[in-house]
Amino acid sequence: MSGVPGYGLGKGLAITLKTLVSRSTTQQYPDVAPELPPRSRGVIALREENCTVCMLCARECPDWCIYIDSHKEEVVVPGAARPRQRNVLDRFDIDFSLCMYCGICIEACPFDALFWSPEFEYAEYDIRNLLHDKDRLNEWMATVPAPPAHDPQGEPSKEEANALKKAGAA
Amino acid sequence: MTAIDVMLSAVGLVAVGSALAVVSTQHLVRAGLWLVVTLGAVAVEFLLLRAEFVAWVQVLIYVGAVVVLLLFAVMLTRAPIGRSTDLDRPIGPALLIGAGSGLGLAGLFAWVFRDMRVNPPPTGSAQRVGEAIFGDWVLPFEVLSVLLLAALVGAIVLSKKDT
Amino acid sequence: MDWLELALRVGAVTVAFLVLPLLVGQTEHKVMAHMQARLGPMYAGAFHGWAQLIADGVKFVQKEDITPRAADGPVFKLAPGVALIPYLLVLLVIPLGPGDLVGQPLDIGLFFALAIVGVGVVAVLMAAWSSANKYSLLGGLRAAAQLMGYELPFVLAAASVAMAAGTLSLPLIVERWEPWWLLWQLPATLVFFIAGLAEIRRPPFDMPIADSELVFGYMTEYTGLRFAFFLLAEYVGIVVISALTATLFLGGWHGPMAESLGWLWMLLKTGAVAFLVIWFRVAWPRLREDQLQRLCWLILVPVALAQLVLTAWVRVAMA
Amino acid sequence: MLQPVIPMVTAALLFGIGVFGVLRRRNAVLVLLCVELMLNAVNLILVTSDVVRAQITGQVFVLFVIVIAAAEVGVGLALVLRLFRLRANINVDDVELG
Repeated sequence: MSGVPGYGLGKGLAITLKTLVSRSTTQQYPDVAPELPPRSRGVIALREENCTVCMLCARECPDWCIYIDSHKEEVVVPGAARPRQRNVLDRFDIDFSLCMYCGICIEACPFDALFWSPEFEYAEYDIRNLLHDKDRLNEWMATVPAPPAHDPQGEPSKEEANALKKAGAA
Repeated sequence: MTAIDVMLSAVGLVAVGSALAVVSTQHLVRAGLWLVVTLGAVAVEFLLLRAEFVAWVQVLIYVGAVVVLLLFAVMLTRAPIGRSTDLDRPIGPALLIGAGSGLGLAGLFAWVFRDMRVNPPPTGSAQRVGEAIFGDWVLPFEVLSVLLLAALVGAIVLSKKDT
Repeated sequence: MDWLELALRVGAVTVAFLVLPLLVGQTEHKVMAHMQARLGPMYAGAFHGWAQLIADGVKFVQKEDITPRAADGPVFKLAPGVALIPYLLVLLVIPLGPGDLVGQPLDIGLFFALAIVGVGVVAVLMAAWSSANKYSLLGGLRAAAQLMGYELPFVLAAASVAMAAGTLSLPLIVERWEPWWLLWQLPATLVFFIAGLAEIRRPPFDMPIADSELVFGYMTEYTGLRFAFFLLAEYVGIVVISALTATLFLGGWHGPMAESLGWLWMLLKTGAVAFLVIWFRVAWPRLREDQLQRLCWLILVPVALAQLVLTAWVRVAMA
Repeated sequence: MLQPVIPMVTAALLFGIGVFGVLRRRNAVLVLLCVELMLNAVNLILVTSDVVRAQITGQVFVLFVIVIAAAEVGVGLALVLRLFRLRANINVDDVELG
């Protein structure tokens, strides 16, 4: 069939005509919110209460775009022998002009303080304004979706398995 | 002077003026562009003289093909933008002969036709021209086609690369 | 009264000259977008971006008018005007409907149209040479070679239909047109349309401006209003070629109720051909320069000549 | 009514300018341009004499002249391009004859 002269030309016309009469799939973004896939990597949100200033995220960050300052504070716990010390977060900034959205900081965080948020509308007119502080990062916590449910067919987690084993032994 | 006379004079002035520009400009390509103006003006003269068919042939062949070929050749042979210095010979002899022939002929025509007034012929001459060509002049027409063929072959031979 | 009528006709043609290209341009925006599974302009003028080209025009007017320092100023500035005016003149002689619904009836209107369309190449050469840009010059030389070549099948195909109708007047050609000519003049129709596409340098014949090779050909150095003039000339060119094809080969205003609706049929046929022009641009890739000349001299010219012979035979047989 | 003297004088002047140009210009393409000027002057005279004598023969000859001019330009430009390819120069003074 493709040996007929003009076959390719006719095919080109046919394809374009078919596309013309079928609905186009363009998303009208500013008017209609886009349907983002689950677990979209929009921006990194921070749950400040969970942060212990362990600095793992800042150290793991390949771009060195996380800036953390803190000081120590004494917490007097009634009934305790002596006051405890704890770290208090002063500054937690992420420079999104450097960030490459690798997500290593989120993987590295042992205390579930960092999350992926699908929020992406935070463009700025000046690149310096892309340095976001902990208050701003905290605001994005509201947009973080609930974690996906466990796969019902999947293996139980290690903790669950241990607990079951203990229960079985007892 | 009737209205058509005035128009003939005005267009004639344009033709002569742009022709002067053709022979005097130092810009190579602009000479060709001025020639377009001259040819267009002559075509308008043809229109005013009711030779419609010839006027449009003039536009089609001259402006559409001949001048384009000329400009093409000018550009292929390195036409600089701006003035060229080696376009002209000394002006003396050329001016003498050119002005002599031009003004002499002009004077002669002015003298011979000074009092003549004619009615413009009716328009719509394509049919009449066709009848004349394929009636009285069919043999020259055929010879012309042979000439065209010869020119075609000649041009191809000339522009072929040596092998 | 005579002057008033003349002014009215010229005014109507000018309006058509300004409106039809915009319609074609907008159609191209939308049709091309949908053929590529896009939506095209959606914002200007609120409803599906109908005012996009007006917005474009406003933008072009506001842009800086740049003449390169090395360019030949007067020629550079004149070229867009020279490109535009021939098409305006051609629109004058194209009949819109039966009777004298035509800008200016001319005895040899067809010849006039063909001659004037050929003038456009001068503007291309002017723009190409005066830009002082090698890409521009290359584009101009390509355009000159292309237009000189395609002028031949263009004129020959038009001559065939003129021979069939026995007249050079466009209104008379339409009047004498009969539906069976569609079949009999089909080769000439195709040759005329393809050569016309090449004449207005539309894809797949846009080598003179081939953006992947020559930046933007002879228009590379143009900005602002002058560039807009070139674009306008391109779209008026589409209108002119479509209207000429419709007039010569598709029967112009012929159709049901031609007496009252002739103008509508003419516009519809012109629009259909213009749609084809847009469609080809989307569907087909650009030809290579040597393929272009090959197509012209080895296919179109022989077909046009054969059609001429056929037309002559049929005319003689019918006489 | 029109005065044929106007186009006649115009044509004579065009012819003179053409002669001047042919003699003065050194560049081969410019010489061709000036030859076109002279041919056009002749065409104008032919058309005008048609008007004067109420005939059509002049226009027939104009058509012949235009066709011949096209052929002439075709061959002439082939010559010029050939010359340019050989010498990289289309100055007619520099062409050696013989």
